[in-house]
Amino acid sequence: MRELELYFGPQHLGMVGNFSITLKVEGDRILKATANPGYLHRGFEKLMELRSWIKNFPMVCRINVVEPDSMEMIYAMGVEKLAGIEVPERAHYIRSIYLELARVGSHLFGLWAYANMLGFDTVAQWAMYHRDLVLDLFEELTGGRVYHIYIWPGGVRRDFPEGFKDKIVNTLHSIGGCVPDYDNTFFNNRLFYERAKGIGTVTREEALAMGGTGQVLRATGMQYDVRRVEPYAAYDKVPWEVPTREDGDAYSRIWVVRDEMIESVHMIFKLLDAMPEGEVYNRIPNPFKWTIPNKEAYVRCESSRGELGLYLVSNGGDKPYRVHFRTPSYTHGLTILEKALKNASIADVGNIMISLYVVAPEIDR
Amino acid sequence: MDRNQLIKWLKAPAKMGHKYSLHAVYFCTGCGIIEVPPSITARWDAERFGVLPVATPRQANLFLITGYVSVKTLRAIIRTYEQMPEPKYSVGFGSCPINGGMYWDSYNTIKHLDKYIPIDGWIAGCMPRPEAIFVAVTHLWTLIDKDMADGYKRYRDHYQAYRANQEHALGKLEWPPLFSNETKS
Amino acid sequence: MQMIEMILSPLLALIIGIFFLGLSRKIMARIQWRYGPPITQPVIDVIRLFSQKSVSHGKLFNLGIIFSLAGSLVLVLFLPLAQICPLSGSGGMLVILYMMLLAPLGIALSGGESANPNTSIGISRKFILALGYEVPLLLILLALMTHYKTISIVHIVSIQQNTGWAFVSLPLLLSGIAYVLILPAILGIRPFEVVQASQEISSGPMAEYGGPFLALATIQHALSLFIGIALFVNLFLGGAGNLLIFFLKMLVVFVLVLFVNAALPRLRIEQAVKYLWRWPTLLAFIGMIIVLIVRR
Amino acid sequence: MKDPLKDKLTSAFDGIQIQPADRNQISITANKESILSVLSLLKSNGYNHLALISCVDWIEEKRFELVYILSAYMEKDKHFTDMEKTNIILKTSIYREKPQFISAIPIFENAEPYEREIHELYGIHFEGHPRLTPLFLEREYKTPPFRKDFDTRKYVSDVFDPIPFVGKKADKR
Repeated sequence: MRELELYFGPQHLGMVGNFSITLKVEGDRILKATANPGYLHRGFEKLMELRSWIKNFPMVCRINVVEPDSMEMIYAMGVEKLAGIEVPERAHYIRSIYLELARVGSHLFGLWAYANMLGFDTVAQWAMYHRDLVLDLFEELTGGRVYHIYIWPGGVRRDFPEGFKDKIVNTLHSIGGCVPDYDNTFFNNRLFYERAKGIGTVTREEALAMGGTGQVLRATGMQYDVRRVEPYAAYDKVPWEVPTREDGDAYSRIWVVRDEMIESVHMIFKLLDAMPEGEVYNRIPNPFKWTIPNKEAYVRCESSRGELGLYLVSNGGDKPYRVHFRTPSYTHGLTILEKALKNASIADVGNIMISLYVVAPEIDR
Repeated sequence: MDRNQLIKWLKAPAKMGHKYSLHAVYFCTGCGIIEVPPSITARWDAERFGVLPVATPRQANLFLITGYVSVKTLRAIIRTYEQMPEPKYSVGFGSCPINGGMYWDSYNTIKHLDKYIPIDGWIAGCMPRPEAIFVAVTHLWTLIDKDMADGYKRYRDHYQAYRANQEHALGKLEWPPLFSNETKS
Repeated sequence: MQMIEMILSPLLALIIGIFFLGLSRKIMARIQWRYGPPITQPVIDVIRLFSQKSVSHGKLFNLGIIFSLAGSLVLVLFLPLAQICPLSGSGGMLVILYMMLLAPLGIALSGGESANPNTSIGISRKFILALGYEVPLLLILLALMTHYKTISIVHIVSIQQNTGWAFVSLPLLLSGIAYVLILPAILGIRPFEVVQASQEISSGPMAEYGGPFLALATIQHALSLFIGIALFVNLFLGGAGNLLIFFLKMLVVFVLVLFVNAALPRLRIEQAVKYLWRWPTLLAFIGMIIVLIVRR
Repeated sequence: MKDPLKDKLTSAFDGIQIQPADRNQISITANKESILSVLSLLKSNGYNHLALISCVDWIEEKRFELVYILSAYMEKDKHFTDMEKTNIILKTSIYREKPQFISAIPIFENAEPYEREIHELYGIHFEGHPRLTPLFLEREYKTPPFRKDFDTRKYVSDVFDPIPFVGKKADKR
């Protein structure tokens, strides 16, 4: 059979984000896949070297559009670690709640992308609608729908507005009320099983060798979660579970996403109950003259896609000397994707890519 | 449909067709794409205005350029724009294609997108809300009504200049010129 | 009289087909919690597409789509729409079976001219899918022909008018169920929307169509929707005495099929063929044997 | 960090400096010759997750600093120890003139895109890397853009700003 060169993306309905994969196909089978990133490269890390510590907050959230909040969190964590700023107890809780809300929103976006890819239009529309409800919460809290810039070194920008707790609970209940619908139409659907089972399998050994984190690893049964391994914010204050699956294929990964979403909602309820009163913000020095001592730091947190890291170097100036993000999509989208696509069928390219949860701007930065 | 609409339909069916059937290229050029799924799904439902994402540029007549344009994306954007059949409308979404936005000093993003392809309208903001897309669509309707959405004509008229700018930014282009002999400007 | 019918019947098919397209978008939108486009949206789209200029990829590219459309239009002439059937006397079901292959063939010819890999994948999928549903369809039609002892679709309709629907007559029940199972595949909707899978292969054979070509392809799609449902209504739901009832029957079938479309995802092509060759074929085969035994 | 590992490292390699743990973070500075053996030693001692390879351009000291960040995957599915908490920052310096280094792909498979990126953005050549093709960039840059002596603002005003506007807009300005 003739070998064809096929470009999957960047202009493609099944592609989420500006990303492209060059496929060498024979019939319906993929012989070789080459990820081709760079469509979104803005040189963030270079630009951040030119801006002061505080000015970088609006920059940093733009790295990941789907879940900008964990980006803010990681940068705030890095700055706090370098400058030795303490965060009040209540701010820890608010941060955790905020990040978990963002995780729910991000997972719903992922569910939209995945369901849309498989042709589950109805479920996709529901998921996007429910994500919008979460975005409404963010809008009330921070004023922005997508980019919030809410987390600040030393805490969060402001406290919860009045009655916000109830709003969170109500919104999450109304989304949670639809979980049986999702289960019936999507997760327990036989056709979802047929489409996703055994597709894009990444075994434990492969995932470990290639630096997989997040769902890729949890779908193989390992409870590796930075929130648990190296707790930050208030994640060690309340009990919660790390959902896992065994098989490491697209089916397991999407199920892990679903379980994680539900676990996040439960965690938010627990955090809301346990939240102490008090300050939410420790004052930082004048941001225009703020310098940070000559140091380096590596911090990490768990974004909705996996381990998110930040290597931050200061040379004692008012700007970072070097910023480098370790984004989960980077390994998932470049190393693991190329391996998982080998010998797959063309119909499953988007299936595998989205189940690996690749967000292109995270790769390119 | 009231009488005015009906008269318009009878007078210029093609124009009305363009107005109410804006099929958009689904091209995630930047972070603006995050607001496109909400606006085409249940909450905001762009389909009631006839706006629908389609799979290939050949089937489309609206090009939403969502967000910043890196140099590598510009190549894809130009190819996509040239593949679309005329008449076609392009709308810059977000502040980054207007003047670079917050990436004004990035070495890898295009600052003024209208130097490379003609743009019929801009939606400012970062991130513009889904409502902004609909405002833009209604605005585009008036532009089409008044024959002011003439980006594709400008592209034809000033093709040499556009092509020169594209080559300046991207180096040698690997595809032949779209219009060969028309040198009006 | 026949001349008028010859014009009337494709025209009706066209109107009903495009109406169905609009209706499907509206109903799908409502299922998905949306308001949905106006029901005239496909008409607007077609008007818009005709007014656009598009690139042609050669003579065969132009001719193929016209060939496909013409095939569908001629096919309509052989279908009885209530009492209207311009070409009732000639050929019957065998002709319909042949003509049903013309539409994919035309699109294949046309798509083959444009060197887009997505197009060729889409076309190969289209033929594989056709292969998938032709087998049970043939068995079902054989059972019908044996049962009613005629190959003329007009006769089948008129017999059903007297003795009741084929779908509820016991010997043909299994064949009827098999037909229902393959109906989404014939219509090319989910779970068998493998040909135009826009998220996988950028709408497959349509990938290179733009402007007037896409308009013609849309009309052809509308016609094929009409044909698929009309054939089912004629063969198993007893056709109809007048146009209104015929239309109502089609509407009910179409809406039911749309619900399936809304609730299910796409299958992979090999899964689709595997499914089509398993349950519907088995049912159709048993149905045919039952018919043979009953006729004995 | 557990002391046996520290002993192992100091005894096996010359010139290795280990800073004490600071909030789960250990910095190790090693010679560039020994970096691969240090990496494989750390890997065999449980630090089997290469999180990041980074590069810092210390232009005043005329060196690039390559940074390998390692942490540990869990050994058992559900059992957490202090070891997983620890991040190791392993650093080494190479000359800024004609920078060259050895690829870490034989030890960590996911080093591949990181090294490719560093090659592109800093111009460091990695020996033994299978494909050092451009990853992100479309244009060619004389100085790799992430080096400190590459002035992106000057580049923008030199390259993008002179491109003229087209059509009516050009007349207006």
